[in-house]
Amino acid sequence: MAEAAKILVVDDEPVVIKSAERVLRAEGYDVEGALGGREAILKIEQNSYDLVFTDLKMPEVDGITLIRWIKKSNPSIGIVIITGYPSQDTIKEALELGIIDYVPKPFTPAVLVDVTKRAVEWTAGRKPEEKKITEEFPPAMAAELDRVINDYKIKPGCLIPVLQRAQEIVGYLPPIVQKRISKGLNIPQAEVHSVVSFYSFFTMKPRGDHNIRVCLGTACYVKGIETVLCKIRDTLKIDIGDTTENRRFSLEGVRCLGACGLAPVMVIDQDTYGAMTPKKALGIISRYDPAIAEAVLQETVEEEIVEKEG
Amino acid sequence: MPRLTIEDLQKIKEKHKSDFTLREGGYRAKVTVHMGTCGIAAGARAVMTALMDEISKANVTDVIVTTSGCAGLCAREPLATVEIMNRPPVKYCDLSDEKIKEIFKEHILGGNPVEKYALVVGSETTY
Amino acid sequence: MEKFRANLMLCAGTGCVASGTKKVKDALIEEIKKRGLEEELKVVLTGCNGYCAEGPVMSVYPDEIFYQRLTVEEIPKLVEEHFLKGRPYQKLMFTEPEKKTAIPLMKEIPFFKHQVLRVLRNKGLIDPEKIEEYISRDGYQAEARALTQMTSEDIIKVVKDSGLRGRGGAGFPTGLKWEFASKVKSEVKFMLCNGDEGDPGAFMDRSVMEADPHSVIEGMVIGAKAIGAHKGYIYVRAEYPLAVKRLQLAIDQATEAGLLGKNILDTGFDFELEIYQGAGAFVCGEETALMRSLEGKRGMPRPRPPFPAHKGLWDKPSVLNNVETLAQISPIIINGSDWYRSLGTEKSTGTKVFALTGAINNVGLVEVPMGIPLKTIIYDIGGGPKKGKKIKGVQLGGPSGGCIPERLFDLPVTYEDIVATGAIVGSGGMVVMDDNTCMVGMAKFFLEFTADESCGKCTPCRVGTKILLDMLIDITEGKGKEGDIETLEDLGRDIIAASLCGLGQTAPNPILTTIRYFREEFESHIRDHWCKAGVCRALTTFWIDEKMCKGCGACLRGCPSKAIVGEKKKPHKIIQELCVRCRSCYEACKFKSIKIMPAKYEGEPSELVGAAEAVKEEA
Amino acid sequence: MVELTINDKKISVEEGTTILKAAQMNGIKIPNLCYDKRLRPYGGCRLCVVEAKGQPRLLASCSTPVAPGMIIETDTPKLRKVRQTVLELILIHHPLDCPICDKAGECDLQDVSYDYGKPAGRFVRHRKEALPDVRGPLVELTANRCILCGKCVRICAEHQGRGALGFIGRGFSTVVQPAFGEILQCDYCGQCIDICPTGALLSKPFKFRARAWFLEEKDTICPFCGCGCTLTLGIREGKLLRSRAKEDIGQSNGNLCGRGRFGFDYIYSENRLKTPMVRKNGELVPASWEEALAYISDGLKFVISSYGKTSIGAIGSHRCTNEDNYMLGKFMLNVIGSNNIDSSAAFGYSKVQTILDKAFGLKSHPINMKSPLGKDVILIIESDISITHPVFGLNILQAKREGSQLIVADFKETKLTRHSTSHLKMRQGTSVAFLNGLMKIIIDKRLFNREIVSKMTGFAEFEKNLDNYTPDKVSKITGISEKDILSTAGILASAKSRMLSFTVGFAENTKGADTVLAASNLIILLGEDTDALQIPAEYANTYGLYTMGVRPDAAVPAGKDIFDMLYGSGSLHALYIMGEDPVSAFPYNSKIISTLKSLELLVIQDIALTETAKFAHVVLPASSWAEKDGTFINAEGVAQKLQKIVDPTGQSMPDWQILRNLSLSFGADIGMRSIKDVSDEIGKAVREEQNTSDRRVFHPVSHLPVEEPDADYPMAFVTRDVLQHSGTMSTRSKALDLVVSEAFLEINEDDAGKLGIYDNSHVKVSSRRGTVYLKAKISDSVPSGRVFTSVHFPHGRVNALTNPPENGTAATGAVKVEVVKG
Repeated sequence: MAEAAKILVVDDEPVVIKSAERVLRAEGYDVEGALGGREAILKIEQNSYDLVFTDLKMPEVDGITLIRWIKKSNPSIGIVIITGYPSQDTIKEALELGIIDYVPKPFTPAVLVDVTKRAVEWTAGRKPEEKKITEEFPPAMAAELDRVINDYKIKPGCLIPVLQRAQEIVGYLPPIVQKRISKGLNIPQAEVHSVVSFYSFFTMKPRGDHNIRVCLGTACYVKGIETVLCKIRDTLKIDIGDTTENRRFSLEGVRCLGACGLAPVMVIDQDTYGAMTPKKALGIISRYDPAIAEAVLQETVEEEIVEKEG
Repeated sequence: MPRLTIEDLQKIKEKHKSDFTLREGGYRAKVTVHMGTCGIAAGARAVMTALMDEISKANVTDVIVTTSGCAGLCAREPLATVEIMNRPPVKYCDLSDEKIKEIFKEHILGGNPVEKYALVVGSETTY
Repeated sequence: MEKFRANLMLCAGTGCVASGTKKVKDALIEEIKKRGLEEELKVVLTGCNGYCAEGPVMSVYPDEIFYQRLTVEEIPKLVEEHFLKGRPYQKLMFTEPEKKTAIPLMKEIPFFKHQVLRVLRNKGLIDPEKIEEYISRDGYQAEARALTQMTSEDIIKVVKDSGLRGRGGAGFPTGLKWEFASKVKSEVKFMLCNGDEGDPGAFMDRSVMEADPHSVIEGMVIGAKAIGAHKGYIYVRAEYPLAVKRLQLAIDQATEAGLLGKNILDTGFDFELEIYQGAGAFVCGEETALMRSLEGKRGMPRPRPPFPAHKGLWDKPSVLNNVETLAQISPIIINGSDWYRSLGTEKSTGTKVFALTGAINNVGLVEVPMGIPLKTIIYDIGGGPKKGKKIKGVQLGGPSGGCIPERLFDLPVTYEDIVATGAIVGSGGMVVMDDNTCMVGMAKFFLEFTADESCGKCTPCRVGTKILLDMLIDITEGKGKEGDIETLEDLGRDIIAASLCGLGQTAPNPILTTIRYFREEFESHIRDHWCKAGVCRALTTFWIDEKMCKGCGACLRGCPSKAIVGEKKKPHKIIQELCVRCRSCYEACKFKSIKIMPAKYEGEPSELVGAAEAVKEEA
Repeated sequence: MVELTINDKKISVEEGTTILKAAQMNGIKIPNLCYDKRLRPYGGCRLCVVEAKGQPRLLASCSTPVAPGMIIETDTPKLRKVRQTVLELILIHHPLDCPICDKAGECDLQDVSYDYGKPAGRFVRHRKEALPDVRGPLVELTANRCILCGKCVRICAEHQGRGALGFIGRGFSTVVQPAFGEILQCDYCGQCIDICPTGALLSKPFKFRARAWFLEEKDTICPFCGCGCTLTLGIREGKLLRSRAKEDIGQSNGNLCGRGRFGFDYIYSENRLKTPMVRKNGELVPASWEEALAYISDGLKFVISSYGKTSIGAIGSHRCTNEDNYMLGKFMLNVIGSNNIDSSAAFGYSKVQTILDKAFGLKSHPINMKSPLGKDVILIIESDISITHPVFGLNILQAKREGSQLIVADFKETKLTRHSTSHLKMRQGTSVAFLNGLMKIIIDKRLFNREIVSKMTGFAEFEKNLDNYTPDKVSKITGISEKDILSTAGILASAKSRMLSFTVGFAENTKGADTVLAASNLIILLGEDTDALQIPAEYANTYGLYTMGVRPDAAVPAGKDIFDMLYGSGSLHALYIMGEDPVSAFPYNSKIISTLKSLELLVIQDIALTETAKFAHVVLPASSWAEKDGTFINAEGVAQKLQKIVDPTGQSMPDWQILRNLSLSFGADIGMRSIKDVSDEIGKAVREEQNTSDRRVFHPVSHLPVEEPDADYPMAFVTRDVLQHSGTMSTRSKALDLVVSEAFLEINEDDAGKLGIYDNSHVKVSSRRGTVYLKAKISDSVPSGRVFTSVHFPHGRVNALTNPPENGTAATGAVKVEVVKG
């Protein structure tokens, strides 16, 4: 929210105003109170408010009268009614006058915050809508994902294969993808997430164009993968599990690629590179990114100078 | 392949033997490039490609090129085995595309193993 | 086990049988008896040797003489010449038709000489993407025999008698496992293959799946017949794409050929096989965890009992075998249990594949008869340490195993002997370490692995491994304190006693064995703040011994942080403030002038170097 | 039986028993933190390890079954050492905040820690970072206190079939959380709170209200649905603060749903009546008991003298005890002299009884909550039993888990359909056609014993009536594919054992007596026992009030039923309503309102000022369920005692006492000085009716079309119960209202899109009977073209939309939905 929404709470009970103020101020809203409809009208005439929360049953100027007046004089103000056990008739009347929402009294902080948030969005012209996968990813991707889900769903134990295919399609497994799989396979979301978080193959972070996987097996350890890894980390400025800012590379550590004979080993995308040294590794990585190639070149030149000087 | 019967297994075995053993198949030589993960990582694909190029350049038709899995000695990959009729197989190691070209000319076409690249001669004990 | 002077390996491959193996064998046995040699010579029928055109063929071990075109008539002469007179019978020997070359023969190279290939029988010989090639090497003969001529009990008996033990780690007798599952009544059973080779430093399963996928499939069909399963899965690590591709191709080919799927070989037996790709969790190598993973869940192990033979995948009776185990099934079916027992020891029969890696010359996959001494594998096959280095020990069995010091290398490699050292045979990863390896660092490496791979289900493993790791990190950073070693041992033992599954029950092994055999390294880390291998950066400084430095400049050029200064041909010096302790100078120096010193050593370095060397000489 | 030795004690237990259970049964305590008898053994906490002679490894006693001759030691120095280490590891992360933790005093971890002594504290620095707590209504998760025993995760997924919590992450960094760390959204059953061995999961409404050791606990029966679960209520200083389940007692045996656990606070609703009220000058104003009772007796006497005794009617309540209901019956019969008495059971449970009597000669047919267990096939028709009867629903889920086939014919996606082996998506209100279709196939394919069955009464007509129900026709009516109908028939016919279950509540008024009749036919046709048909009584005392004679046919001649009284032609002049709110809860309320308005005397006796009470002449304050003694009979026919837990609110009195006082004021002493007098008389007067000897009669029954959507009213409309509520009274619970506080209109995403509806949009819903204003909720469990809502919420008054309750047709029908622009 660019600016805190300004809210006027109208009730003839000071307790209600107090508690609403306490709850909403904590959420960052600008809240004022008015004891009754008359005071509210005076305040609205002098200040501008985004939202008015009002009780219905008040002495003198009651809620319905206040709403009618606001709708006529300041139609842009959003109105929410706070009322104890609202009857169908009052709801109907208020709705016909054009209120946004109602809060049953007594309310809990959570309910009030929730309603306020919705009302603020409403006045700001936003539609409160759940994000759909097609808004984040191309529709073709969503369609492909659905196809995979449908193909697999009759097979028992298909969650892991589906997640693997999904990761191939989308590149990673953000919550929105997992939720779609949860629904499609009729598996609780928590279970999908728990499976995703269990296996190191799955990632919830987007990956780079090229995925560098460094073997952390024993043979590679003994043969010095750590220095290679350090070099890659330093050059790309990322740690294991991260992706470079330009989304070119992501770096992963893998438990033994089973190519111990060639230790230390590194895999980029589908290609395995053996007998790595820090320099060799950089040379290979630079094939995937010209910018890195330049940096490597620079370093080699420097080394040559040292060599000559020596 | 159609469904097999037990007799077919035997027949396939015999037929394969006659087709693919040098003696009965009428081939000059058989080259096996070892393409396990290690081999591929060490550059077996380039070796394979170079060999195929050479064969097609030389317009030779009686050399079988085949691939196989890991040969065991990962430290010396890429490895290839060259068999010439009536001679025990020779294993070459630490290959490159240049080396395989030389081996093709000298050993496969010329019949003389390239000692400097060779690792070992003979077959392993399998039983 | 009876000891024979020689094994006469007579080929009983189809080709040789066709050319008269049976008669030759009878004649041979008769002749041996006649000469009173039956105590000394053992005749073994083997699978195809590949020399079918020259059959029948026979090799004699350990003499490594190869005979061909045997006939009944020639047998008496051969036995007399070779086994009485002790000179190979030239007439039938395999002669080299070509001129001698300088290329060494297989038996001249120790790497090949000591190996016997059973699991890897087709390695490098067939194209794994062509089923015909597998068939041409007697492939699917065993399956055919098992499905047509053998009952479930027959199969189980042969496998049980062979003494084959699971090659995945625990070494449980395979035949017994099958027997349990076969006795459980259930319409649905599962035959599973564990291709989730997770131990870092072991890659024999990958090699078999890539080089000989049909051997795994054949083993599974035979196993399925034995236990009465009609559905199977091969659980393969996601890190092995080539293995997945080749297995899938093999399954498709075998299915198309009627060797897999419905009504196999028209025998009415069905067995459907599918590949299931793992998603990166070491603990899924544990059988109950693997089954959970196959069900699409978190791969968390489950307490046993109930055992998978009763309630496994989807609560149905299931058998899970390792790739290497399954690859041995078909030769056992063809050649019988006696053939299998002809190698190895009484309790550890047959051959085992080891993935030999680390600080040795010949890195690779080796298959040797069980019972052969560690040093044969490491020094002969592996070719010993790199030049100028000394082997310190070998890590056997991955994160569940332990480190065996060099002084125990006479030990024969059997399940029992290895367990007695505190390590395990495990899946057969052998990582050799030389004096450049810090043993505390090694233990830390494995604990990092297990702590990261612990599924988090049971308390001792989840929290305990993390604490062990934290303590080791402290020690390698110089924050260790007196009593840490004892605490590590004590906690380690409790974790072993209380953990739910094999992962936790073995996770402290690397620590316990390194403490057992390399305690002084721990002590030197804790008390002297000194990592003598120069690995733990916080506990290391490098110092150039001016007396030995020739000023060649090799170290200076290699230093990434430009911490070395010095003029050419004059002793160089390390500026400690700039040094990042990467060891590159140490590796680069040809004159051993660079010394590894304790981190905060304040005395005169030459004194310590002298003292250390004196101590070494004394020992 | 297996013989073994535990701690030198020779014991003998059944085969398959675990060591832990065997020890527990013999009074030997083995510490554990992750075991619960409802769940599969987990083996995670490792505290329950024991030594077995000859076994090198320790055994987890929770999962290892006993073996003959085992020699087990459960408390050796070695075990103490291992357990101490495990506890030490657990306590590294567990904050020692017992002084501010609600669980303190009844915390398993605390208990075990006391048993095993203070840990050595060797590893203090290796602590996990502070973890974010999980928010959500009713249930609070303090992540740092969690010891990852997984009981909550497992009970939610395995037992409740919900799976709202999961283990997130692996190894050391594992935490228990809802998916993606979002707000906990679940069934709010709170079972995880009871099962948590630490203070990680706590009840929000109870938080900081009382220390465990200050609570006085009393057991009573839940006031909501027909399951009749036992609640263990915690009271401090006369105030009811907490409800929880205790293992091994009552029909629920340790299980509760959210209503039972959180809903008890409805007794503290602001809306509670504290004094009698009498209408004066059009307004209800407080009055004294004497004044109110005198007003009523005068009014009743006037009506009797003007229109006769039969112009007075009464409505009893499923919320009231047997004693209350018995007293109402006795008051009507003995004091007024009218048989016009009925209850909400008329819409459901009474119908079922009438039909079962017709078909089988059954005078009473309680369900058995355990009946799903071990059945081959379970068929559920158009019902959401996991919502209406949550604990019965748990047994259905359990049966499915243990291998039963669960077939659910329902148009809405529910928890049962999600767990089903097959979900037949059926058009609402077409159960009769579906059942007839199944029977037609079973007959045509001769999948039954024709010889025996065809001789039964009514078979010929029954068979003839099925002629119209060929698979293709049934498929057209129900929307289920022919293939599915055929396969369902096959599965049902070939099953070794079956259970057929559905509810007939008026809140789910798409089914009627005809469905019960059709189902009975199926049972007879398959030669099944009558127990295969399980139709639970809806509410806490529906079964009881029926048994107590709150029904028009209890005496001769039969009196007016509820249809006559509320929807009839106006022959009634006075109505006495005890504990019921017809305006909110009964269908087609515009007719009810006009009936109520026409009465000369309307007396409402209830705990709160209901929508119906707003039309009353006199309103009497009754004590709530927790404020009185008495008995409820649950759907299983089991009578269970309620206890007075707290003092009555204001001047309220137990219903039976009000009725006694009213009798006195009326001038008739019917005795009953104490609750004991009432129950003694019930014991004498009320006899369980004997079932007629095993009669089996076929009754042809035909599908009656429902009101189909058309151009004017294009959406089909159905009412369904909401999990958090039961009847109307639970909506007065603040705790439950935190989850659902109003009648949302559930609508499919596509339909919502077309109409421009978003979540929480206000919509105007109209049917040919009336109009209501509701908020919309987009739901993917609703099929396109249909909308759902619930009738629990008095201010929702959804029953303005419903049809008159005529048998055979759905009370719900077609509506029009429009957005109300804000």
